[in-house]
Amino acid sequence: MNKVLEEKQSVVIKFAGDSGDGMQLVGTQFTNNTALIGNDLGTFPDFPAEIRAPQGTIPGVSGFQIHFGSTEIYTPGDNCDVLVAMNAAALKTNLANTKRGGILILNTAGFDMKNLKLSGYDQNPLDDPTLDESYSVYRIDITKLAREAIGDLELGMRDKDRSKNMFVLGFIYWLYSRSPENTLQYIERAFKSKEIIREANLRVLKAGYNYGDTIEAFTSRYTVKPAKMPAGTYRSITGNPALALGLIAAAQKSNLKLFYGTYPITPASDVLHELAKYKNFGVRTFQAEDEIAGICTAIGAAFGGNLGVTGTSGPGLALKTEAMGLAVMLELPLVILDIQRAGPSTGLPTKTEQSDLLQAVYGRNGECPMPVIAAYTPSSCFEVAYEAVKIAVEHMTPVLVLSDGYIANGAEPWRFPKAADLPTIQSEIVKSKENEEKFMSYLRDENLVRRWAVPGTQGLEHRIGGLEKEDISGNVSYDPDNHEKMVKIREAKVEKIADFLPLQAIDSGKESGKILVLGWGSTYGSIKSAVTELIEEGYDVSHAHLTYIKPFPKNLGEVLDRFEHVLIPEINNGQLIKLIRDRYLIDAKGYNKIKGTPITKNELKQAVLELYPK
Amino acid sequence: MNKVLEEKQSVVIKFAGDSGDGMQLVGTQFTNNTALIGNDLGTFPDFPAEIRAPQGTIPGVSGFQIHFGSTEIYTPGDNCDVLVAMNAAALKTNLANTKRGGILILNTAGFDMKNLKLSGYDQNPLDDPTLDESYSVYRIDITKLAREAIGDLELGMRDKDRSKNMFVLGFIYWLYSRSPENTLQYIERAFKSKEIIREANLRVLKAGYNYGDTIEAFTSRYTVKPAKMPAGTYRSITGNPALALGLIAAAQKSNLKLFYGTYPITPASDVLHELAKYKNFGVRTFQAEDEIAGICTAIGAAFGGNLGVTGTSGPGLALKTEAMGLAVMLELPLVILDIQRAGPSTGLPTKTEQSDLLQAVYGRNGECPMPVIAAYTPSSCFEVAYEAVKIAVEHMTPVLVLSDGYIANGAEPWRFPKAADLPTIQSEIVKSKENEEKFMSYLRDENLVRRWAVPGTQGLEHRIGGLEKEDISGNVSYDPDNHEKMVKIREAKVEKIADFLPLQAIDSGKESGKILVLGWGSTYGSIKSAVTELIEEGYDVSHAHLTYIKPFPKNLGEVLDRFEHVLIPEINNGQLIKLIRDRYLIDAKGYNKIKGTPITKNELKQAVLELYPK
Amino acid sequence: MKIQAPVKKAVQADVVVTNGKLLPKDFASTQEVRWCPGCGDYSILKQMQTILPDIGVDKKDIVFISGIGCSSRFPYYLDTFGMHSIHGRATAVASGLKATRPELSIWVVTGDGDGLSIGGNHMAHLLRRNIDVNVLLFNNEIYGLTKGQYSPTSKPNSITKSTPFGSIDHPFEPAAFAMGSNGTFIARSMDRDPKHLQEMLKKTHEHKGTSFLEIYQNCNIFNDGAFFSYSEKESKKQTCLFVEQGKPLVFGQDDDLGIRLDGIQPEIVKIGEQYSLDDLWIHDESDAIKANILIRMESLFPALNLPRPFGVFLKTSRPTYEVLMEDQIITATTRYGKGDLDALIAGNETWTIL
Amino acid sequence: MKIQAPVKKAVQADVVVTNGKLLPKDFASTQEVRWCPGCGDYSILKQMQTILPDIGVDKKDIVFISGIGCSSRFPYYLDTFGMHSIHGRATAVASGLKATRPELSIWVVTGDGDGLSIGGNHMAHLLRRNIDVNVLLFNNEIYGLTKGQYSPTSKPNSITKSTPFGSIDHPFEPAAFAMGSNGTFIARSMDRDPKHLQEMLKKTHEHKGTSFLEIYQNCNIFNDGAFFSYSEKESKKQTCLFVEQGKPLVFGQDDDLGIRLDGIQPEIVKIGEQYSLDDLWIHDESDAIKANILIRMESLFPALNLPRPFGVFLKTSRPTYEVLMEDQIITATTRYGKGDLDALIAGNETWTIL
Ligand SMILES: Cc1ncc(C[n+]2csc(CCOP(=O)(O)OP(=O)(O)O)c2C)c(N)n1
Ligand SMILES: Cc1ncc(C[n+]2csc(CCOP(=O)(O)OP(=O)(O)O)c2C)c(N)n1
Ligand code: SF4
Ligand code: SF4
Ligand SMILES: [Mg+2]
Ligand SMILES: [Mg+2]
Repeated sequence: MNKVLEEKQSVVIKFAGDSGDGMQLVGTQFTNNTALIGNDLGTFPDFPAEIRAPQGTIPGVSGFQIHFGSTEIYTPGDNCDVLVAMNAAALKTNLANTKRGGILILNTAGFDMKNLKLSGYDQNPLDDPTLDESYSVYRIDITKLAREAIGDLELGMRDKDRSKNMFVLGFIYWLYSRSPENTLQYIERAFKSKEIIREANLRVLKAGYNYGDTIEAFTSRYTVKPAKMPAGTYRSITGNPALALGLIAAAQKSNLKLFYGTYPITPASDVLHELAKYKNFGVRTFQAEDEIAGICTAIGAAFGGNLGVTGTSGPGLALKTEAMGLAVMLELPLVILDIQRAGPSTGLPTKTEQSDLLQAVYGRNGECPMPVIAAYTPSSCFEVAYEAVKIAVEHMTPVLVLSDGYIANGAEPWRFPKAADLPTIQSEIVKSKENEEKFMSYLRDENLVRRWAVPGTQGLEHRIGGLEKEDISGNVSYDPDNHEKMVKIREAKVEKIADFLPLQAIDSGKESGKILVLGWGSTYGSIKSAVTELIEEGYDVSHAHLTYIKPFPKNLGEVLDRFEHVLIPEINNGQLIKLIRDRYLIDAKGYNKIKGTPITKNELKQAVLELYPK
Repeated sequence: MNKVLEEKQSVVIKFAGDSGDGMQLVGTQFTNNTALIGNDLGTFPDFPAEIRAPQGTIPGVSGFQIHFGSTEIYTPGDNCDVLVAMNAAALKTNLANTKRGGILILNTAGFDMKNLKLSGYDQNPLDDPTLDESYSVYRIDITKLAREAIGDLELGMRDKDRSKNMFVLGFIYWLYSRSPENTLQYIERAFKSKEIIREANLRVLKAGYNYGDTIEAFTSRYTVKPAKMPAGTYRSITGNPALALGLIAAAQKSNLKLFYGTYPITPASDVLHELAKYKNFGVRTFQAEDEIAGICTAIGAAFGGNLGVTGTSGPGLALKTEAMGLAVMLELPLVILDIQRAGPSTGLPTKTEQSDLLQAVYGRNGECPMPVIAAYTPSSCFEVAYEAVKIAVEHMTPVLVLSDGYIANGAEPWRFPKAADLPTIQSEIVKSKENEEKFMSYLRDENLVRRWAVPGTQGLEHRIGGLEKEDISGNVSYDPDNHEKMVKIREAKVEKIADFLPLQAIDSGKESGKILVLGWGSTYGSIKSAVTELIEEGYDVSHAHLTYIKPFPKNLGEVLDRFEHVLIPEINNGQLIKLIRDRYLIDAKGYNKIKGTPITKNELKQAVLELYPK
Repeated sequence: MKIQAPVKKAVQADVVVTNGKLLPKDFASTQEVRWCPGCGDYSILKQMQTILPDIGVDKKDIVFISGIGCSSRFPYYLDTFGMHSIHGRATAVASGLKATRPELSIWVVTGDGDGLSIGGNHMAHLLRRNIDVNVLLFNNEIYGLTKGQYSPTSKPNSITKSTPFGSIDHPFEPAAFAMGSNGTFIARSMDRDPKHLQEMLKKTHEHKGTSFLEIYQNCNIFNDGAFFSYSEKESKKQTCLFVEQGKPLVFGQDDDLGIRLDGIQPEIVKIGEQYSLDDLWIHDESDAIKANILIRMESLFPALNLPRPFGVFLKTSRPTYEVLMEDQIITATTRYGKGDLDALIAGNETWTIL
Repeated sequence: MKIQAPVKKAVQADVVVTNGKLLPKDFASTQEVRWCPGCGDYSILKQMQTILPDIGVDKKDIVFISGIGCSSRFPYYLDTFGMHSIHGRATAVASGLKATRPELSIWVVTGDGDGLSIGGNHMAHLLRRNIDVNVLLFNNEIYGLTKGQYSPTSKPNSITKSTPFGSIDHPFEPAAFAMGSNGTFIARSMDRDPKHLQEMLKKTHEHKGTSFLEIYQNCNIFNDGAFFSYSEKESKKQTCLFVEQGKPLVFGQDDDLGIRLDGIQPEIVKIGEQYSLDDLWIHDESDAIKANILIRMESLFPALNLPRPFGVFLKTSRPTYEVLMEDQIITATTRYGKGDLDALIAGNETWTIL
């Protein structure tokens, strides 16, 4: 323990290895540990499209990046301070993103001839002295050390080698002066009935930890103080479970049964996996035969007076569009989750993108307006899901929620709310007729909202469907004037929701000025970081982030008008920008990155500076 | 024959009756006759959503409007000069659109108590003297007269009554001084094997014709001189068959087999019905199990080196979106027809609308660009279908063609082209490798077009699919930079098509000025008529009509800039206008009618005048 | 929610009655029926309205869900809850409704196009899941609403709008399709036999699990007479085989013919001389192997000129999806207790910043 | 079209060879195979590459079309023409290709999710149309690619990612589904019996019409051992029944057991004493009734503990869709002459303005 203890404000670590190397588990455990000691943090897991891509190859590399600190953290970080590379391919893929002067921890066993060849190295980088010029390089035979720690256990070699990720974790715990307690507990829980495996993991974790103490190589250890975060109770959360929790919370607060009709698709499936656990919350999950059945079962559930929800990703959303039109016509509450991924078509299924926005807003036949709201951080998924239910139920409309692969899988600390503090949701299922002879199914209140009348209610028998409805009565109507009226009503009804939404606020920076960076969705953290730094550097830049995309907040036009320039960064080829330019006729500029990865803080700073008036 | 012969420049006749009354047949026959004598014309058939809506009711009314003249005709006419109403409901529905001073021909048998009640008349309008103040009313017991003409034939009463539409037709032929020859021939053909029915129809047609001569009531007959149309050979055509012919022509000219994979849906089914007739042109029609299979079979055919085409209407297009994305990724030629109808959802299936435009342009997951072109008159469907094939094949891309119910069913004279004069289509199926070791399936030429290599070609074995492709090789690639590159290439490739398209021209009016009316699709005729009249009245108005919506013509921005105001009339809630405002940042104004019916000339004139600078 | 109610007429108190006291006309909605005069759909509607008062379900608990097609207009004409959904998806909508509202009596009305062409997959999955929904498939062997294209049940070589040279698709046999999808109740009836249809509708209702009732329906506009040989007096006795549980398979002008099973091979026999009623194939709804022979025998042994079977072919029992779903909810709630939202939101690991 | 060819290496002349002279490795593409180590897909790929040189079709005329799933990566690994389409639609893509290019040998590779969940309808319609396409359904009773949700073939009560409390859906029996869709060729094999699989692949190829081959495939990551009782030495002889045309149904450790049909009722008998081989059920691929019993006997008679059948269950013949389509084209062309485009465009009634 005679090492120097150096304090850091924030650190970025990347764990990278083969998809079989267990790096995601290491990342998640380290994240939980980091959260528990009170750092702020952001994470970015990044895995291959194949279940087990070929060992040792570049496409087979699975990575987990975590950014944590004693200051506020908004992104998983642009570049790493520490790179753990379990094999040559992992080094090759990630070296460019490692800061000069950073730490490289390399598993020498992953740099044999086969690995070198598969990753396309002509020479072994372990032998490359220039590496040591730029980085602090630690060459450790992790595989061997792990094996040695459990040599006496009755385990096959494959199982033994599986535990090597724990060595890494133990060692990093040591390096950052952490107690491995939560992981020890996790191992106890996870391998309760598998004694030998449990023992192996425990031992290797400790071996990794002790390794730090015993070897001479490392001269420093680091510590990162807890962040000064608002007082409260926190947990760590990723986006998809947050969506699930938001839905369950909203169902409870609105006294509705939650029904989730869906079909598995990356990166949305985890919402199903999560919801399926909570049967004791009355959650009904229905794994349908396809996406169309997914949404149609949810519509059926909604007709029955339940909270019908469906979830998918881009290709699945494309399949749901016809039924989304039906939901618009039926004016039933329904929530549609779209966890975006890189398209078009099958595209890059495990990579992130924001390219379903226009499909969400416009991708239906006929004039078919539907509220669209977007989550922007992992924890915001909770609020946004909750808010979607509130809008759907209170305004009798399908609502589309956009998230993406980045926030779906990324983690952050979340000061979660108390159930009692959640906003109320006014869901009224009508129990009897008003003063009307026959039940008028398309009679509306002052907000253009019709009533929710469900089977089983005496006297309210009525029929709805996809043909144009007569105003008030809800009967089928082919009347031309009625059609125009109903098209306008449906649009007005959705626009009217803006009366109930918060006005658009400025997130960072002044209320007016030279440049407004207008974002939506998962770019939040990067924009926030970039703009905060630019402001600190003295630039006149502000940041506003849109949660409500349809309808736009009522004051959005005014907000935009207060700035000389508007920059819209998107992980697509320019989609929100089209809506903004059309609606407000301002010459907004886009910054677009379409690489399946988040926009980094530095890229954004660069983009702002390019637009900055000289 | 001692009646006055009055010459008219143009006339609008509306035939209206029960859906069982055969008004569509009367309309079509009269249209053909009108075409044959050389009038210019436009028609608008308008029928109920039900196959046989209840007899005598308002929703059961089926109408056919024809506008013909010795001058150029662009629309089916706003108001009728002559209304034929076979029953009370037909009168009730159409009276408001009949010109004061016009002629009403009323079948008195259709005004009995039952009919009056079903159509909601408290009093019999036949007995209303004020009717005669505003119109020349002819009360004829058509049912009885028809029966009398065939009293001796061995036919059931129902069959006898079916022939009464021929009485109307005969009478109108007489009124407009026409020879009924083509209809006589038609009857001979249509009932070749049904002697008695043939005889009945022939006799009743003649009875109607002779009726004009014998009764005293009509004091005038009318004649409309042939229009001064460009020299050439003409035929009458409606939009859907024109699409079919355009596709067949393009297939022949490009030496490709035409494959049409589709699922029936109003108003697109007639394209299938039409194509199915032409097996001796090698046309293969495939009635699939749904719209998804429709487009997927067409993609399969395209992969095999054929001209793959699919067709549908709005709800079906919604279902095809995922597969359209695949086609974009595969970069195979494919044509998708969308004959729009009123939405959202099932909407008003037999009514027209232009509300799929945004779905066509944006309604796919991911960044998924695809050319979109729009037909604007029945005969333009031929050119546009032909052009779509040319673009698809020459640029290796799916192309979306928009038409709508109005032009699909409307008729006009068409100076059809000679096959030899049609533009060439360069379709090259590659036969062997260039100087490349392995076939590089995503190698592109200077227009960013890849090669079409089809199964059965030695040495060109390759795999394509919906995952992101590596530039040039076409292998699956998860590389971030490659993805961005490919997204940009796909967009650039579609935009590059503009290099091969005509520049946007002004259709009527000056090249610059106060107001430009910018239209697309089936509003062509109305805009043309309205703008022509306004110009004659001394207004500074011009008309431009967009055929190419994605990509826009290269000079569109300049054209728009030359006008003080831009008015965009659409049969939707404003869709093209969104694309224009976004792209060119001009404050274009919309004129929107969403009643399932065409915009009329007078409505448009009104809209222009309201915008006209005072 | 404030409602601007434009209709200010006196409110009629909702009289609480059981359906037993209701009449068929109480199930008629105010919407005008809009099928072509003479369409077979009228009869089906009438039989439905006739049995509904007697099935022992409150009107308020009955729901009709349809897709798109002439047949799918059905829900508009019944004064129950109803949804006219989109083409082919009624089975999916009904699945979601039943899974959340197991106490409702849910009927799906679909056509040969709606239910077997675009909607074939949802139909198959509904059947295997055995959700307790009553499916009425109006089979007119044509697409009615879109004006006469052939359907997946149209006979080979059908001349229709889309096949002027005759169709080349081999048709589905709907009952065989339901069988292959592991359906638990499979039956057939026809529009023109009101008594039989009423009985089949009742049995369809009674079955717990997905009931699949194919109803031959005449489309007198686009496919007139497709089933006349089965529905019309002159030929019916020769061409139809009405099967009843526990009864021998008998048909023929004077009920003089029977069907015997020789091993797995059906044969027509004359009753009386060589064979008595006891020698005949005795219908057993619970026997899936026999049901399959019954369903497919006509197409597999075309040379035998076998009659077409009507009635309940198969009725077996298997737990329904919605019951299993409720069971899981109850079990989980018993085991873990009713979910505590605050605990759920907090998760397993929290920390507090003061 | 001008191509900017960046690859300037020497062009290897295309050697024209028939497949007879090709080797399995000539069918391997340059793409690295990316299934999990140990996945059953490897064996299927290997058997496919093994038989392809011998099926008498030029490599250039072979096309593999797949949907989405682990199984659907198959085409990438074969150096033939191929398309990795979208989820569930490979059967539809293949239909369009075969209808226009009947001379090609077209294979569809699909999974239990791809082919029976989202793609069930296209599968059923392909089967009834009898388009001559070879369907290989890799059944691993799980969704592999999406990391382990249950599929429509998963056993009841499966604990998977999406069903932590066990699945409640009753599964499809793929062969029965194909039967109900009027398939003409229905067979089953497994990844771990290379010889049998090769033979089945060849038979699949040989059949004219849609061939449906279900292949049990072990997903060692998410559903390991689902079929081990059939594939592993210890139990295989007891649990598997390999059927062969014209041969009696025999199984058992020492081929000592047989299956007899008593009427329509199967029973297991001991060969030797009471029953000889001649008394057993003799397999007849052309008998659809028997095929149906074979396919469903295990699930219908669970008490009998019957073995699971492998081999070709059904092989009947019916004209293929693409041949009927070509026939119509030829007939129409013969009757009306090859279409004259100018005449077509002009239509029946024209007029001329001078
Ligand atoms: C997505 C979609 N595709 C196609 C249609 C057009 N369509 C409406 S009903 C129908 C088929 C009707 O046939 P069937 O189900 O047999 O009902 P029937 O009219 O014969 O009772 C079709 C193709 C549609 N409404 N929606
Ligand atoms: C439209 C669409 N929905 C869902 C998915 C996600 N998805 C991909 S493969 C798959 C199922 C895979 O299961 P299976 O077909 O059995 O193939 P396996 O991976 O087991 O071989 C799913 C749900 C998708 N790619 N596209
Ligand atoms: S078209 Fe046929 S099925 Fe439809 S309503 Fe008319 S008769 Fe009935
Ligand atoms: S997940 Fe299963 S099916 Fe997919 S590659 Fe891995 S072992 Fe094979
Ligand atoms: Mg039908
Ligand atoms: Mg699978």
